[in-house]
Amino acid sequence: MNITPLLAAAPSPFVIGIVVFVLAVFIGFELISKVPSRLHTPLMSGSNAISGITIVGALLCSYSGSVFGVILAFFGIVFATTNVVGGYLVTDRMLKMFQSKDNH
Amino acid sequence: MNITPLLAAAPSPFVIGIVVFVLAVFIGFELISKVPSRLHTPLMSGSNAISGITIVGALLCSYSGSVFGVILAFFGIVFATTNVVGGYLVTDRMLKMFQSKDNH
Amino acid sequence: MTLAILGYDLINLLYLLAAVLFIFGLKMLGRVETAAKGNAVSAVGMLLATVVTFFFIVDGTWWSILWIVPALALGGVAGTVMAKRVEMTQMPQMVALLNGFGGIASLLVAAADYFNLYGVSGETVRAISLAGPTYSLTIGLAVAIGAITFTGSIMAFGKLQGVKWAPDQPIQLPGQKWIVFGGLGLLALMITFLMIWPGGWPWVLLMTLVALGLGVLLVIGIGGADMPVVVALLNSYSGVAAAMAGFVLNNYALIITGSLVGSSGLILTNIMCKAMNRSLMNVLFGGMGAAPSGAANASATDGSTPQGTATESSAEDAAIVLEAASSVVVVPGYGMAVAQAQHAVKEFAAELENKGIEVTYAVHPVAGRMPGHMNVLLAEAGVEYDVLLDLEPANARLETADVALVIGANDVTNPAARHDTSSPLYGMPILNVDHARTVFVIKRSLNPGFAGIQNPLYFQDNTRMVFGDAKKVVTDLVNELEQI
Amino acid sequence: MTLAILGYDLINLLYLLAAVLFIFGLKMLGRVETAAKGNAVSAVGMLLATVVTFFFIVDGTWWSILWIVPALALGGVAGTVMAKRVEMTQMPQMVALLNGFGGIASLLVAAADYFNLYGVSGETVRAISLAGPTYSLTIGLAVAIGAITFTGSIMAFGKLQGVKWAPDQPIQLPGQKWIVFGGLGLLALMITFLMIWPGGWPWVLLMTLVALGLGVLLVIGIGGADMPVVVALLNSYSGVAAAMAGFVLNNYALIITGSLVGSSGLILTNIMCKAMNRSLMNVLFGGMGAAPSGAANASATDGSTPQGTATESSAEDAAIVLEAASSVVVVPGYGMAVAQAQHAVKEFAAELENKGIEVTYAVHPVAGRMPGHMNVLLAEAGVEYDVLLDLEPANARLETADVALVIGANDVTNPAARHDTSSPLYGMPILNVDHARTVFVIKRSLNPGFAGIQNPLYFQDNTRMVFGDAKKVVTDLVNELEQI
Ligand SMILES: NC(=O)c1ccc[n+]([C@@H]2O[C@H](COP(=O)([O-])OP(=O)(O)OC[C@H]3O[C@@H](n4cnc5c(N)ncnc54)[C@H](OP(=O)(O)O)[C@@H]3O)[C@@H](O)[C@H]2O)c1
Ligand SMILES: NC(=O)c1ccc[n+]([C@@H]2O[C@H](COP(=O)([O-])OP(=O)(O)OC[C@H]3O[C@@H](n4cnc5c(N)ncnc54)[C@H](OP(=O)(O)O)[C@@H]3O)[C@@H](O)[C@H]2O)c1
Repeated sequence: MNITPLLAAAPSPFVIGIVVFVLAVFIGFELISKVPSRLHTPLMSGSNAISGITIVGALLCSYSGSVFGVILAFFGIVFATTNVVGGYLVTDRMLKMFQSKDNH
Repeated sequence: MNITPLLAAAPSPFVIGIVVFVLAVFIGFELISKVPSRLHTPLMSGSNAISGITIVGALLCSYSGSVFGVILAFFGIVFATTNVVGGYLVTDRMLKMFQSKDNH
Repeated sequence: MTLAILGYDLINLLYLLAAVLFIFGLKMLGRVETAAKGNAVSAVGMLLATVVTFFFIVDGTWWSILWIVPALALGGVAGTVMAKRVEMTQMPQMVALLNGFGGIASLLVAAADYFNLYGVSGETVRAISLAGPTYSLTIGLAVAIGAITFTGSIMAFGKLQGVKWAPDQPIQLPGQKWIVFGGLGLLALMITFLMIWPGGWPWVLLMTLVALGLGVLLVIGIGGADMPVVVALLNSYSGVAAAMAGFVLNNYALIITGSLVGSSGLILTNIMCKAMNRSLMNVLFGGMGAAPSGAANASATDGSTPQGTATESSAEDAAIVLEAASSVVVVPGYGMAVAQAQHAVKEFAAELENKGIEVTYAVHPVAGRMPGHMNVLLAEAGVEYDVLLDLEPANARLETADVALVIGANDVTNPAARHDTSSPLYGMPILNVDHARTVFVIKRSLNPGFAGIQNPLYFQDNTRMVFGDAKKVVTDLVNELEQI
Repeated sequence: MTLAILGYDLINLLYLLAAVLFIFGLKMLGRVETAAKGNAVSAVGMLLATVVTFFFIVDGTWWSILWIVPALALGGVAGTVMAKRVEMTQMPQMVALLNGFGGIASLLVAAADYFNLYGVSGETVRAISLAGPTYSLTIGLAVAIGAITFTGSIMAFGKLQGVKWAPDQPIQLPGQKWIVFGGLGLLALMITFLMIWPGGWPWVLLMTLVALGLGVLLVIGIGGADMPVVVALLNSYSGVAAAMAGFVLNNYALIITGSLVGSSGLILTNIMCKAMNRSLMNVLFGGMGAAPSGAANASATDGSTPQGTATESSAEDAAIVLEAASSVVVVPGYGMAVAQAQHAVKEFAAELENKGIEVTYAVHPVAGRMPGHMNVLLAEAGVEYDVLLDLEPANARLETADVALVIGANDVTNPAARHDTSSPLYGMPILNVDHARTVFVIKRSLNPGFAGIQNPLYFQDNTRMVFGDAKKVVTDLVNELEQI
């Protein structure tokens, strides 16, 4: 009559990661469908900006550890931030073009 | 220079559960759209069968613990199995009706 | 230790595979060509999840097969018998019943885990407290939602089946709305108590009782004909209950699959509501409030008194007109289901086709009393899939049809839905039978249908009423046609 | 301890919120009406995720702001300047460049975590071994995919920008296919080594070098005009790289978001391929294999020699015919972009509209060299959104148009795509300009376009060629029209 094994029956973080990964992949697949061609480039650029999420990872690596590691993380932040900021601004500029003329 | 907090930075199982829950909810929302009306009843019945997944939970509760708990789990297995088996068979019967006549 | 963790990892990866099969299965169930295969794919997922769990359990405690196997067998036999015995026309109540079983199973799972934990250790309260307040929260939610799903589904089953303890008419207690809200508030309160005093097991039992009562109350106030939507919604609830049981057990299979069913069920409910021109809110709040709830208040409604005069006709006259037509559209409705006239209709169509007349069927999404009702009946009678027209092609066909033959349909042909803003049906897409050259309507009287309102179609110049039971009239038509 | 866990819980819930914002943002980006808002929604999600992480870090180790803030500032300024300076016609290469930055960032994150772990303890190997072989696996994948994304994107940038170290023509080394497969095999081998000897940091550096080379090799073999598809695919890769970095750090924000981008990017790549009538496989394997890769082999292709004779015309004659028309459809193509003729075109259309002639634009999905190329240029010149017709409405309009004016378009108007099964374009949906009453084509010669094949349109009876630079000819047309 020992219940502990069941309560402790959590999978490893790696497997949890895989579960989360697979679910998110399905969402991504379902999300995009029948995009008009004029949105292909902005959509590409917008999702490119989102892939800059690696900025979170760069920040998390940047505060401690080895000097070499922190230096790498420093450049990681620089590149990821450029990706994020540039990506969103460029997408916004492109999309502004498609709006009605009153906004100009 | 202490790295442990970050490596141990796993959220609680409850929060992981919420993450998984939210992602699956999004998949469910995206999955069903524009179902022809003749499939409404089979779809309802088919997803009802899937909700019988609670059979897994019933099995996991049934092998140890208190006598009362195991008795509850016993009935849980009975009901869940009825739901699963009945649900899939009924759905299959309904869908067979829509198939071309050669299958009869 | 390492091996055990690998074990859990492997199990969880197999659960994930099962979930992926459910996702593909659900997606395939939404398209006619792939639906049957989709059901099979999802069944394989379920088998996988069950077998994996079974071996996991039995591997640890072999003696538990002494009660697990009988339980599985019992459920398996019960499910098989029910599925084989049920008649096609009783499908909706069958789904309701099975859904109720799913709900009570989730309730039992949550309660079992709670009492297992409770029974394990002398230091009960400490054991459960350790699991944290979120444990009590999810116990409470699984129990409450599971119980509501159970009794709600049983009531829906009763109303669809027409048993006497579940009257077809909506029964509204005085101040019902407040009783329902009060019940929900009480449940919330009890869950809070459980979170504060996790050892207070009487709360769990009390909560179950309150939720069981609430389930009855929620559904008893809704008319029998609204039950398909209610069942779809309760199906979504049973998914959420399973997900909550998953939180209790920290089991991702239950969480993922439960929430999949919960959200996709909600979407399906929404789609069904739209087809019936009702709002989801209207259903979500247990049918309380505005809309007229079915046939009960039929005679009270304004539109139910006849306007103008209807022209009567006979099967004999109808047969002559039909024989002269080159394109006939059959519009089946609830009356055909009641009269079990589908086989006669098939015969009738064969008779016309022999004479070189083209026959198609116009199937409205909410004709009858469940989605796909007409499709199931006509398929049962052997009508080919490709002559069943959905709303839009049917309306295109009706524009040029010589005869529209309405068999026991009423609301779905009501032209008031197109232009009369005061009609309760206004805005619902209907079958434009009034656009056909001649319309024959087979029903027993001028009485209204489900929505309880009169149908101006019957008083049009090009409409002829053939009064009588659908099966009898159609059989008469067949005889007349044979003689011509 | 309790507080710390609550802290991680809260952070992860906020990450989840950010992910939900990304999901909604991506969905909204797919529809014209909501696209701009969707981008803003997703930007809010990114801000949330970044700010949360920033405070989490700074809260623990305040001194780290000394290098974190400068890094953020540097990246922010660089991104802003790049985004503001870039011209509309250079958007694709800009996206490629930024995408490369995302790839190298994920590489750096994985490497940083590895060397951080390495640097922390004397017992290095033990520390990394403890993290398990999956740690080394994901380190390897993040580094490899990140590096391939980086150099691949830089090459794509170069080809689109037209710099001399990245020639527009595809460069195929002898046995390139095998070099690529060999490189991939080598990477797999090195990752396996790292899993067995997790302390072997030289493998990480070596792996980076090999993957960087592979990225160059994969893209250098593809023609410049295929780059938009390549960038879409590399965008998907950069998502996967971020997800892998997420596995390294056990961070759900990165895993969820990265896989979202990875899978939605793959779908977008697929959609773009379909619009160009090429298979995803063809692109997935680095453009190696069958299809003719762009203009390089133009003169070698059979169809490139003129068949029949083309009728030449002048701007003056064209203006007379245009003036007499009541409906004109302008068909812009790559030539308009090269000549930067969009403003002249807008002026020309205004001239016609003044005369009461209806002008619409037929925009093919793959006209130009990037998706939406024509839309961006015409929008820049101030053409209203509602006169830009997509493929289907454009073809409907062309059926009844008096004049189709083709300005620097070629392949997208090639009628061979409709019926000539031997044409490389066969099966691609095209603009049926040949169905218009009269067709005027403005280009510099009879030379073929991107696909390198001749266009039978030019030898049709109702086609008139007006040779010359697009901008010059259109300006001439404006002058002629002013004089009439
Ligand atoms: N399909 C669904 O999922 C669903 C679910 C819930 C509600 N509903 C609602 O149900 C209605 C369905 O429309 P409907 O046109 O199919 O049916 P209806 O409007 O309910 O009309 C059915 C008609 O059949 C006649 N009838 C009854 N028994 C008959 C018999 N034995 N022989 C011949 N006629 C008979 C009745 O008239 P007499 O009494 O004069 O014979 C009645 O007017 C809609 O209002 C819809 O919103 C549908
Ligand atoms: N949109 C995308 O995303 C994308 C991406 C990759 C590939 N592609 C491919 O690119 C092609 C696009 O078709 P398209 O019809 O737009 O272009 P195209 O078939 O490449 O033809 C462009 C034509 O413009 C003419 N031209 C060039 N410079 C000019 C100038 N200064 N003034 C006037 N004319 C000039 C050229 O003829 P002359 O030399 O005789 O002047 C050429 O024939 C398709 O084959 C498509 O598959 C598109």
